Amino acid sequence: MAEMRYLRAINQALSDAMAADPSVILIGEDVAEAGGAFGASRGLRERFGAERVIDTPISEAALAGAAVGAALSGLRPVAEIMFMDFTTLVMDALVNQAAKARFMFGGQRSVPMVLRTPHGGGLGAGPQHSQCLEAWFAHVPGLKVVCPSDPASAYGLLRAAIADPDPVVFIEHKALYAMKGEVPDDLPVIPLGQAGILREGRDVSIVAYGAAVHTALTAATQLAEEGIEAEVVDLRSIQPWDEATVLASLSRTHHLVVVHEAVEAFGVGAEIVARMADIGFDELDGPILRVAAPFMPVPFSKGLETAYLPSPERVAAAVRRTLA
Amino acid sequence: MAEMRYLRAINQALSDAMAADPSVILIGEDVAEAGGAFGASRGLRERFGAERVIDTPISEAALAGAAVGAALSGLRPVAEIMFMDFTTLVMDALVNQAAKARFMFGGQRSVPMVLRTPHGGGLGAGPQHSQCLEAWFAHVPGLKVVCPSDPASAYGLLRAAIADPDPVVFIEHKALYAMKGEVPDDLPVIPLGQAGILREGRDVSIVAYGAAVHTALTAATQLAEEGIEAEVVDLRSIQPWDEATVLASLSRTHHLVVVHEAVEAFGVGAEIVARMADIGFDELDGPILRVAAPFMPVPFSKGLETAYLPSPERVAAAVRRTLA
Amino acid sequence: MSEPTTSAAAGTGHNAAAELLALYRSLVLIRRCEERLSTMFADGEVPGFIHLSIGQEAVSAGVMAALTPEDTIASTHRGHGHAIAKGLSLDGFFAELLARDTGLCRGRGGSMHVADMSVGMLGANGIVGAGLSIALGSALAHRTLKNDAIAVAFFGDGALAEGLMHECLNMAALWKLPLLFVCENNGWGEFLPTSRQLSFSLEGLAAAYGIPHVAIDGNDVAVVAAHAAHIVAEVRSEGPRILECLTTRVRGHFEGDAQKYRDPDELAALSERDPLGIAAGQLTAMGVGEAALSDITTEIAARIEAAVAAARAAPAPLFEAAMADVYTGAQIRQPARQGGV
Amino acid sequence: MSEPTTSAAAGTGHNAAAELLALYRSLVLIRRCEERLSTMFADGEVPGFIHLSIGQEAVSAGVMAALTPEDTIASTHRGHGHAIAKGLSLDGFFAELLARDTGLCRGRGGSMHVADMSVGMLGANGIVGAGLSIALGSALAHRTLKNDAIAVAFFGDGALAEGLMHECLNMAALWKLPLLFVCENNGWGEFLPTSRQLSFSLEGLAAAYGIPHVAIDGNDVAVVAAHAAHIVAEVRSEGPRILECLTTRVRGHFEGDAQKYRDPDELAALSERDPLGIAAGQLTAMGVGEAALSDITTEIAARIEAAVAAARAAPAPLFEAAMADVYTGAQIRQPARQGGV
Ligand SMILES: Cc1ncc(C[n+]2csc(CCOP(=O)(O)OP(=O)(O)O)c2C)c(N)n1
Ligand SMILES: Cc1ncc(C[n+]2csc(CCOP(=O)(O)OP(=O)(O)O)c2C)c(N)n1
Ligand SMILES: [Mg+2]
Ligand SMILES: [Mg+2]
Repeated sequence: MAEMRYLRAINQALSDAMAADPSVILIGEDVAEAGGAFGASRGLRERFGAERVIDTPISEAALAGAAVGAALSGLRPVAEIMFMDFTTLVMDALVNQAAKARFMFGGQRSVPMVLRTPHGGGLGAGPQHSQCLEAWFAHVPGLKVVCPSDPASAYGLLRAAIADPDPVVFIEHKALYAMKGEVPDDLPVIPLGQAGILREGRDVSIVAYGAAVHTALTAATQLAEEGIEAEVVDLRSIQPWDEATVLASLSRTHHLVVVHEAVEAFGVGAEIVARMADIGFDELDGPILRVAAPFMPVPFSKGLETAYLPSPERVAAAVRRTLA
Repeated sequence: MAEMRYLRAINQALSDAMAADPSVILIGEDVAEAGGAFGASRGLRERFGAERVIDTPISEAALAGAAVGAALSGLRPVAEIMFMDFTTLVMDALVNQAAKARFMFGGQRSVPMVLRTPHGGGLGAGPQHSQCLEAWFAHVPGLKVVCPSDPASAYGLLRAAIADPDPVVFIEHKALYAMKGEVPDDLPVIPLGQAGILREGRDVSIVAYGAAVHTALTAATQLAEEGIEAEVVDLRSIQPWDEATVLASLSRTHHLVVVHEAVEAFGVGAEIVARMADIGFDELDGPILRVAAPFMPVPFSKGLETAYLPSPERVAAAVRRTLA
Repeated sequence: MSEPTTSAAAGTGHNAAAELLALYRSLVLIRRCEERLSTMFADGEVPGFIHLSIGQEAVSAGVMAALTPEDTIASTHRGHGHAIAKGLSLDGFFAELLARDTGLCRGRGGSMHVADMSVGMLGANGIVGAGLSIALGSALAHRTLKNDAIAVAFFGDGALAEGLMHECLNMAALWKLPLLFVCENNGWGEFLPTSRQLSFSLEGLAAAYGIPHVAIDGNDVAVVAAHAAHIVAEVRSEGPRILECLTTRVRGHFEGDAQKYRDPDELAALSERDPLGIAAGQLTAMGVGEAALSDITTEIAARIEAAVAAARAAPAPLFEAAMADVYTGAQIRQPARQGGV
Repeated sequence: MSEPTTSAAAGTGHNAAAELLALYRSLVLIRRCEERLSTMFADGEVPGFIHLSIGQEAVSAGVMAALTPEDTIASTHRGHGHAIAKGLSLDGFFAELLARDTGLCRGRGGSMHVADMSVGMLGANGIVGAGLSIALGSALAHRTLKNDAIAVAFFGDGALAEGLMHECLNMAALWKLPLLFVCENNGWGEFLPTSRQLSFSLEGLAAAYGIPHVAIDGNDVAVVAAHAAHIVAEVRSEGPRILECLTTRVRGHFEGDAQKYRDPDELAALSERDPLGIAAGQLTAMGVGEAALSDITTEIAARIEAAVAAARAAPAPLFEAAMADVYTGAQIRQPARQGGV
């Protein structure tokens, strides 16, 4: 076990993937010389050369489309979009091209590309630099969507995403980049589509992903003081998501709360709830509740943003309500 | 009462709105001289002039962004995007600009624009000309989303959308354009956010929108033969949606099935189910089920597409299952 | 950019005639395929909507004659000609258009998505302009993999207004990619002349990026082939080039388009620029007899009938197989099937 | 395009000095605001991240001097200068940057979203290039409403690579809109010189669309103002124009950027091109005394301190008020509050 920061884990995963497979390339704005706006690709141009770590002009649509074309032509591109808010500019490449190519060409070829992008608030970056838009991508057949919550899963999931034959939207959380965590020495790959149980508990299941996992864990600690034992499930992959693990947990606890930082309305949590309200209906002893962002753009002011983000207190309150 | 086609109702609404308010303009590809790819704006350039009905180059991003700028500067633009699949190219204008302007500028000004676009399959148009992507927009605070199911609501909702001070994504269904329906002579405006109950029933609530409303109605007729009385709720507006009407219906029937043509996973139905699994939990006597498209791109072949689209049979089966 | 020094049309020897005859064969193949589809579409046998390349065949035939099988192309909504000339499986093509399981896309794509990766045909595309960035990425891959191949982006004049055009031209020039831009300038984008959509010429735009540009008669296959041979070699060794082919959209935007918005005289004049007529005339002038030409037509007609017959006999695609092919080799969860109904 | 015939700097009379002094005041106002923010940012008093326009003030001051209050502008992530020169409320500006309820955006937008619709300032923008199409639409509205106003799109040289650039240039030229494109060419897009991002010059690109273009010294406010006066009049009567201002990004991409990637000599040389220094030198040469300049500085410093003090004393925004303002005047459902928790 070694301690590693979340950002470093991503950097290491990129580096290891590039060393293992010469067809892996990085492409994006300021990913090469500057090593990435947040530093995720630091040192990789020096190590792997400017042919494999490519700075682009400020042309998101073309760089994402180029990743699709490169993936259809023998490379495994890892494209970076600096903020998830800018994925508004690459929707066609992702949704109409990458996601559909394998299916609509009859399975002739897959599109092994990864689009890395950071989401989330907490930095006072305002309405156009803080959004969590993962629900969009999870709704698109053909895309996979991943969102790690700690350094070990950031490493393991990114390796899996790059190795995956299909297009993966890999979402990092800006506020987690500096987080330190234990990482096993052999740096295991973590398969896409598998959730992790970070804390066991008999009374309620709390399902979360990304930074919200830590909100859930803090809430669980608070609840334990009241004698409520919460099980915390880290979803890790949003599409496909591990409904078996969630259902199994629900079947033990009979209560479910879903937590994420994205807007609640039409967000990822809605699908998890809807699915469990179907296949888990008979297990339910209380309403399934969501704790997520309200229906408003991410505000700039610290005070507004804090009220906006899901808090351990709101998670604990939701748990108490479903148990009541 | 007069009979009118869905497409004609839209044309009439555009015409009446333009006559009533000189600040209403139409902008889009082939909307002027050709009268729209599907004919929605036929005759309007002749009536209102080329200054108010504007053909653009094939530049979706700029035309949508221009609608935002024009809306901030005194006009009420109605932009047309020829297929909903092409909204992938206007996400930034809609999501980062139109949706947020009012909020992020402190309420200084609103963005009274409408983006009209047709969704849906059934025409063998394939994976890039058939998608139903409304869930994306419903997830974005600041946007309103509307999807009429018949000529009267197409007229009434479009008038409301154009009169609305905020940006509205107005979704038409290609396969409904030719549909005939009764329209009241005084052509009433239908407020956004209000559902309609198209059929009353005591046993189960079926909630749908757009073309799926007709699937639900057909299923209800079939079920009636088995003695099952289904209530059919036409959502009409997806964001904001009329949760009071849905909850009231559920409180009468204690069973709920949600139907739409969009992909089930992370689709609009998920939010409706999730919300009812919370505020309607105590009313539920069976699992809440969804009938929607499977997790695949819209296929080209007629046989595949028919199997892909929700059918009255699948709706009826879902009703039987939740009642079982 | 220097001019091509040889031209099949200009040549007089045996070789020139043989080369032009090969191009003629390609023209006829595309034309007869499109005409066959037109009939079947009218009969309701082809579902969806289709955009025929009749009148534009010389661009496909001429450019593709200059490419190797390793070279890749990205195409448009009007992609049949590109696909056929690149050598895609004809059986797979008709089976796809007729939505069969034996179709190249297993009946999932149809006309706007025909593709044959085995011959470097990366797909027609329903999104105007989208092929540009796919070709850009393909060219990048060729260079990174050092495989000496080039990529070709086909696009119409209407696509010139898309933002992606600018982004891709800039990046191709900046990185000196082995990427050929081929504009099929037929004067129309749907129902509006592109002269009313564009404030610039492609020549002028090309000059901004310093990408060599040449505009040629896109209906004379000998001219297209000669320029393409020359330019493709340049792209392979030096970097991006633009080939603008002035051509004619004969059957309207999509099949069934009555083209009422078009000047009848303009429509009537199209036959003078018919690529097949032009090539046939040149062949006759070279001394190639009528019989040689009609042999080609007969042979191709038989080939097409065989493909149509095979397609008609082929099974329809299975829903479960399609469902299983959204992700690679994965047994994925099918929401509507499992817990649901 | 003909050249401007008068220039404040070239003039020698009383008027010229008075005009330049007014421009100088605008420069000082922007500079002192930015410097004040820089200090407060270092002190942790300004949240988020900010992009200062130090070194680029002359573009804002010079262009805005040519506009009427009815003219509209769309700005960028580096928008403070544009906003201040367009006359936005200074109290509202500082209150916004300090995230107060009295801020122009009620503390919801911050630096990247300052806007003051009452003076035609349609907003800074966090999305590179997005202001272009907003300005395009605004220009369209001006023309449709026949109100004789023009719209101005500000953008950096990095934004030249965005597809939207091409779409907007084409549409502006096609429709002859009253739209002025102002490029602040500071040579950088984040951490990479734009020479490595662009294969074209704006001059070359402009030529393609036939939009008259002029490149000027963007750090000499007299030069900017003279050209802007001339060009704005042309835009008002004839259609789109491009004004490219060669300028200098002094404090890095964002505040806190150590600019280690930049040549120290290049950084050191920036002071020679300081817009305030250049204007001050011209004023001195015109006989304007040191006292007049320092009076301006003192007066502005006091004005800014008043705005800062007011902002500091102002209340924080209320969450419920923000929630109620997502849609216009509507009591909307708040999912997390109602049934939820
Ligand atoms: C992004 C996008 N916008 C609009 C359309 C609708 N559309 C299909 S073809 C076409 C015209 C294209 O014109 P051009 O590129 O000149 O090709 P041509 O049809 O003339 O071959 C349009 C607008 C589309 N398919 N994709
Ligand atoms: C669409 C988009 N892509 C990338 C970014 C990140 N970004 C912010 S500013 C900037 C550089 C812009 O350069 P330029 O336009 O020259 O403006 P300057 O910073 O030099 O004033 C980038 C890449 C963004 N905000 N929006
Ligand atoms: Mg064309
Ligand atoms: Mg710059």
